[in-house]
Amino acid sequence: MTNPVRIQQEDFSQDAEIAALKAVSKRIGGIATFLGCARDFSEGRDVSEIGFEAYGSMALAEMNKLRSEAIARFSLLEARIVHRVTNVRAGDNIVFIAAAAEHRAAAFDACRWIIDELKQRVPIWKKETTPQGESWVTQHP
Amino acid sequence: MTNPVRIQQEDFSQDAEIAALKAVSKRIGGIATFLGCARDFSEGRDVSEIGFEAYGSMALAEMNKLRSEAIARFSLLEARIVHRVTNVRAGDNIVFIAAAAEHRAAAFDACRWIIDELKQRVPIWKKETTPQGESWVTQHP
Amino acid sequence: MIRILFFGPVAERVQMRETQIVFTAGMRLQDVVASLGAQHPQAFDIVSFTAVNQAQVKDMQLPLNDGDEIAFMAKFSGG
Amino acid sequence: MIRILFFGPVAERVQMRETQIVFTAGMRLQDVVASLGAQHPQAFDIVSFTAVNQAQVKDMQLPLNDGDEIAFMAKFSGG
Repeated sequence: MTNPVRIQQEDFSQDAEIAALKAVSKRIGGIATFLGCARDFSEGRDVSEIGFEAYGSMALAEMNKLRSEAIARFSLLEARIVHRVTNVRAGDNIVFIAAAAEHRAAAFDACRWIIDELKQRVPIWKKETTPQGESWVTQHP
Repeated sequence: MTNPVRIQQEDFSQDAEIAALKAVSKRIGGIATFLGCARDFSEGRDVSEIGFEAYGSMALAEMNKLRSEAIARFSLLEARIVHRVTNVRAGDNIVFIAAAAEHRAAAFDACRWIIDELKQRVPIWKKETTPQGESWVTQHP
Repeated sequence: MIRILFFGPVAERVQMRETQIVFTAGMRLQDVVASLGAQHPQAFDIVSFTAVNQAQVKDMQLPLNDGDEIAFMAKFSGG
Repeated sequence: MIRILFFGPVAERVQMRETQIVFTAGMRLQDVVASLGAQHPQAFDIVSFTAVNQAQVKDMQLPLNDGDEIAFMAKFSGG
């Protein structure tokens, strides 16, 4: 069984993640997932490639904290968070979140909370390659 | 490519559904999914099996309407709805909803809306087998 | 002929899944409901939705046509 | 020694991913920020988060220890 929180180069399988999630409990009634994908278009520019860079040790620690907090906060039965750190093209998978609960409301609330928090708290940066060159996606402080 | 709205006996694959969803557009940034599973426990009783029955022609028409309404209402790029009608045991898949949008908020809102509406609008009934016998899950009007 | 369908909990109480009734000119939905409801009161206790030709109908005054398909349904519990 | 890490947009502006500075007794986080910030003002313009030993720190008065790992980071854009 793979670890429920991972940073990896390679792609992942929803079927494998869901199977691992379900193996934890027979009480699961609803699983909400979020799959973030690379788009070919961002803020008016064509994007041919997106590269990711992470502060690996801190990112993994923050993702593990996020999973534990989500499980406690939403009474989840299980949750998984996988983020790829590599170069991706349009349509490729970037991030996968899955939240399993007895009932669907908690699963949806938790899944949305995890991806919102991940974007705020996990040290990963994205660089887009466009016809105008490469640029880091970052706002000024 | 399978139809994006289906009622079927056999199980489905999330990977296959997501691949079919993504094939429609390179603009997809977020895909929210909901997977409903059979639980071994419902309202205080152990459940060994759940059987489903549908008014097939009407259920399929309502699910197609739901998909179209969701796409229009949340500006989705694509959506899929699959419901199994068969006998299932704890852990088995029952229903799968996927909503794909440019950004995650619309994908989450749409996915949740579709499953909420499906439960209200699609003529499918569920019968639970417990140690006390079989009983239809239905509220009085 | 009017085709009548029952599903799930309603079918269980009516003890059949399908029946037919003869169409007569001027027939309205309420005529079918009154006739079947009198024969199967326990089943009609849990009827929450009625569909004519796969579309939900709330107006019991709806005129019927020969060949219509009517379904009497309990609250849905899919998903 | 204090190990200093830069990532993504900050690394690009500093033009390095890692450096070291000599630890001196009584050293505080603000001493490191002042020293590196003066050398790389453009990079520190976009620094939004500082972590010491993989945990975010907001108090620049934090005393440092020999062997600490400090990261200066731009706003995150993962997910």
